[in-house]
Amino acid sequence: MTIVTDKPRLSRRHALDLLKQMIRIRRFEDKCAELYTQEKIRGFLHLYDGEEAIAVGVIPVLEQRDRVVATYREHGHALVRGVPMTAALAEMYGKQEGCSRGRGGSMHLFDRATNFYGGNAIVGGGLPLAIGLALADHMRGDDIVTACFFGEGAVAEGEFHESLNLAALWTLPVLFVCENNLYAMGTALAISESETDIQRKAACYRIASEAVDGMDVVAIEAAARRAIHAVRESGKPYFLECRTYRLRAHSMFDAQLYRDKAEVEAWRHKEPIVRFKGWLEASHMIHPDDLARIEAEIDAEIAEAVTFAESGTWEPIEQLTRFTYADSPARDVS
Amino acid sequence: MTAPAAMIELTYRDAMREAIRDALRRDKNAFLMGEDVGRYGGCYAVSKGLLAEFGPERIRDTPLSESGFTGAGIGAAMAGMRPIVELMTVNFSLLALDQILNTAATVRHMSGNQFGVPLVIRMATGAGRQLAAQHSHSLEGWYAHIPGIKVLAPATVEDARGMLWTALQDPDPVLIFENVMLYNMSANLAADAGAVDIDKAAVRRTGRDISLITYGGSLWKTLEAATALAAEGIDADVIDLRSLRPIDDATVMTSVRKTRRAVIVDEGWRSGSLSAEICTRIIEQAFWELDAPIGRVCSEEVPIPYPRHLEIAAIPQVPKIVAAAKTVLGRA
Amino acid sequence: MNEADIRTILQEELGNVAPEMDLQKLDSTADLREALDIDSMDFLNFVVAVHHRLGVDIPELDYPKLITLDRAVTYLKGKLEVSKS
Amino acid sequence: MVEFRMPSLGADMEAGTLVEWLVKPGDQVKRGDVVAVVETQKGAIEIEVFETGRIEQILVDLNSKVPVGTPLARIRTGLERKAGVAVGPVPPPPRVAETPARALRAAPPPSQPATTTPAIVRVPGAGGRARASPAARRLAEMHSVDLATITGSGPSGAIIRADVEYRLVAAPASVETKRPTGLNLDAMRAAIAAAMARSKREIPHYYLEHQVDVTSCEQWLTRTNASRPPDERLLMAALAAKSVALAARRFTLFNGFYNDGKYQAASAVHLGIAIAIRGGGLAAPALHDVDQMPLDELMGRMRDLVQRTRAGRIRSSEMSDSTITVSSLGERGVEAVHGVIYPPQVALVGFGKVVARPWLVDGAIGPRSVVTMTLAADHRVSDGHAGALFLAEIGKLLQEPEKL
Repeated sequence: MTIVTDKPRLSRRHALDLLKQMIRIRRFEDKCAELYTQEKIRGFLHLYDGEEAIAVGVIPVLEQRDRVVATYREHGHALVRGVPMTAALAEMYGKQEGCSRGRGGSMHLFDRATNFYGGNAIVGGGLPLAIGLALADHMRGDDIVTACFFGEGAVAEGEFHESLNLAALWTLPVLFVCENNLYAMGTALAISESETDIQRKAACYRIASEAVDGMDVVAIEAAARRAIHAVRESGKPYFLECRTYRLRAHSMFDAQLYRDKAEVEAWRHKEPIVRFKGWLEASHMIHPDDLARIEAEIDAEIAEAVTFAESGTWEPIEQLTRFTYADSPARDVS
Repeated sequence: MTAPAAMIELTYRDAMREAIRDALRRDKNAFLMGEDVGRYGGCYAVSKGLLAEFGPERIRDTPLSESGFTGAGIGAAMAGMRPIVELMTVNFSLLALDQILNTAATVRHMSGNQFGVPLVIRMATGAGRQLAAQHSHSLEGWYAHIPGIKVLAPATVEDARGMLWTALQDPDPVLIFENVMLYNMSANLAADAGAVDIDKAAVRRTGRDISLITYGGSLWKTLEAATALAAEGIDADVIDLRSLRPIDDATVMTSVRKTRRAVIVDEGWRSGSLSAEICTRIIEQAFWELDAPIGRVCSEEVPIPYPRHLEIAAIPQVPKIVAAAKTVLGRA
Repeated sequence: MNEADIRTILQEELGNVAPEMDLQKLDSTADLREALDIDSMDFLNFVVAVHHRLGVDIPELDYPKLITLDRAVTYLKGKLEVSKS
Repeated sequence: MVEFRMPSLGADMEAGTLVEWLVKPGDQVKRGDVVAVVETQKGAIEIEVFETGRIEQILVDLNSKVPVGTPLARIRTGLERKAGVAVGPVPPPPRVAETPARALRAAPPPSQPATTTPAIVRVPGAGGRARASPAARRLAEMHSVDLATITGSGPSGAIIRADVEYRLVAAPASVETKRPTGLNLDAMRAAIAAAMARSKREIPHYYLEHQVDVTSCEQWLTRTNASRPPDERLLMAALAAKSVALAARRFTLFNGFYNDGKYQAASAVHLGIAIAIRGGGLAAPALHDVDQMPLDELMGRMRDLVQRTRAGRIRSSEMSDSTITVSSLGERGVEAVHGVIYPPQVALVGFGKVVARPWLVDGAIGPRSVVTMTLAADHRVSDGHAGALFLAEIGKLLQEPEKL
């Protein structure tokens, strides 16, 4: 745990909030796994266990007007950004009360109110989108930062290189956040990238970059403050590589043949909640009843979300073609 | 009776340039983005001179990153801009197909109507310049297959001038296909000609004996064929689809019900083509009025060859259209 | 659709219903049932055919208005005008 | 007590084989513990438990393949479920069988229009032009048949090839000569003569007569036809035919064949319909299983039969297998017809014309529509008493037309 001295503001209240945000994501993902085994959630489900520190460290530093683009592993980002847990879970049930009307599911959470431009199921697909959002703000001279989250797997896509180049070439206010969890589904980083020090790739496009210990929420937050400040001031893109690890399988139906259990066990002791809680206890900033209170509040919120999703309704078949176009009528199943 | 507007002569290329200039003047959120649109003046010289008038921010040259800058166009549109992305030709649009299909066409429906993409993408299409297989595709039919976007094929100077502004007002993505053989075509146009509709087909010639249904670059060959047929006493209706998605079924069926015979001219390859879709719609909606099987004139199912005589043999031509019409009329 | 057209259609349909008879000699004022030896089954088939050919509805109450060729033509001409206006 | 079930790990996972238990009865477990390993098509996957408590009982032994949802063990939780809410089953979507996506391929839900294939637009032929299929048109052209003279039996009244074929069979010669050469009346006359002679020679006929009040039939017909287009309207002849068929099913002595000195009751009721052909000629083609035929269908078939018989287009198969025949002289005939049985049948029911008669109803005289029904039957097979009951049954059936 690197204690960054220039961090005056780690008050007890702020520390507990960081811890609560991370536990909130962990327990929500846990409930999603349970609901998946009971066939309440279908399709693909990609959980964020072990990477919570990144979303919790970066997203709160953004302003309300800023924009967020994420991937299919976006439950944590959505929750921290402010998408209601009720709407997110209802979306995974496929209910029309979901944040995307039940039409997107776990991989496609969208929320206009919080400028959350979705999960995207195409690896690397979100990067050009983020470039465009930032291009609009750049052309209008608006003081808005677009944060674009992606995994190290996206680095192998052409769109990654095209997007970094455009961002640098056109001076676009984009914060690239690479969540390097060492595995692109079943392909370890070492067997997919010639240069595995991901943040060095940004240098080819003259983009400022740094790598951060993705398991240290305090370090992430500090880096995020620096990065976002730099982007806002310079209007230039910034590249943050957060080195983390994925504790659960890539998705629910994955025998994890590509890594061994000992490696996963080793990371369980270094994951962000265990580390931050341990550090808080060592520095007497947390009392046992704090934890109990936090967990009780989170469990209540999860219970409310489950009830909301359970009682949600199916979108009528007559609405099938609606919103294919802006003005397509409701009843037009041709 | 006010005096008729002064007529000017301009080429299809000039008309499209005027459309872009007009759009950028009227809407500050509008801007053009694509490979070589700025300093080079546009691969087909459509945007020549615009850089000087509007500057590099709004006439934006891009790296050769079709997926990147098309995605950027989508993002900018979602954030309130009105981008015109030029993909140079349909051949290079294949690299941007994922952004067009999986984001542009899909996001409104998938996001439960929270985000729309008011974007226009222009690209050249078609063969005829001996550019060989990789640079001579006609893939309008692929894009016309996708719900969530609209697809246009301006065949006349008037449409080249008028479709862009209407497309830019559309809250959903609109693709405009410009056949490479049309850029040099010139015609008279009212000096104050402006926006036109983008969802109706046009009857370019009226006749009772047979309906010749086509779009884009093939329109002029079809009209020439109709003239040749007239000389042999065969009077043809010529339908210019103008919009390939949605297709204006009403105008097509009205014509077919009148003539009872149809030939469709489509530069795409026959299998699974736009002409196949139109054939099926005629059978579904006007079967009882047909007096003969529907004819089709499409490109031969081969990669378009380089040598001129083979390229001519590969794509629809006037004699083929005339022959197809006579076969349908039982007078081959 | 003028009177002559209606008359030819009626004669053709009567030909279908009573193929054995020779319609050229049919007296247009005679009671069809007598002249062509038509029973209720034939008459219904005749009404069905006229209904399809001219697209007009012929309620049972109007059957007496079709008893002779002339009256049938006048009746149907009136019906067609009504449905067109 | 809570059941730990085989979890679903993917939409395409139907079952799993339990290859290893990592706990045993009595072990304490908490939410998130890995308690077993399941073999799937993707390899061995560790299974976690979402309950906290003590393993009470293992329900499935190793290496048994069990479907998703099968209880694997029982866990005694003891305390109220901490985190979870009693997660009731999600009520299945009203119309969506499985996940919404798959449902689209399932049968369209009832509330949706039956099919989504675009209905072929029924546009009346433009400009009065007959609507005919290409096949019909080509055949008509080959034989210079005027399509306008044919009523189509295809979809929405369109003329199909079969319609043209019928027309050709009926009048292959040019249209002017109205005499259907397909119908050789002289030959027909000879055949009738032979049949009638044989009938009179061999069959000891007895005759019965019965007057029936058919006013309720007339009123029911008027009411029913008022709201129907011509091609769905019904006639008295249909009611008569159906009532005879229903009665014939019960009175088996009148529905069968007499051959080689013995009677064989028929298992079905194929009703012969006697149709007079103008200019002399008679045919009595059969309609099969009239006793089970709905009235509307019976009427349609009778109309078709009359038209085809008149045009000489009767298939030989339709001529030979009637089990009983009904003969009606129609409106302009006489009150009663005493017919001659068609061998090898054993009965013929006749209907005279409907006439208005003074009639005693509930003690008061009033005008009623009456028809005289007659029975000609084969005395070798049945007697007058049975014949009377048979006729009475028909009369009774005709009092409740709506039940026919």
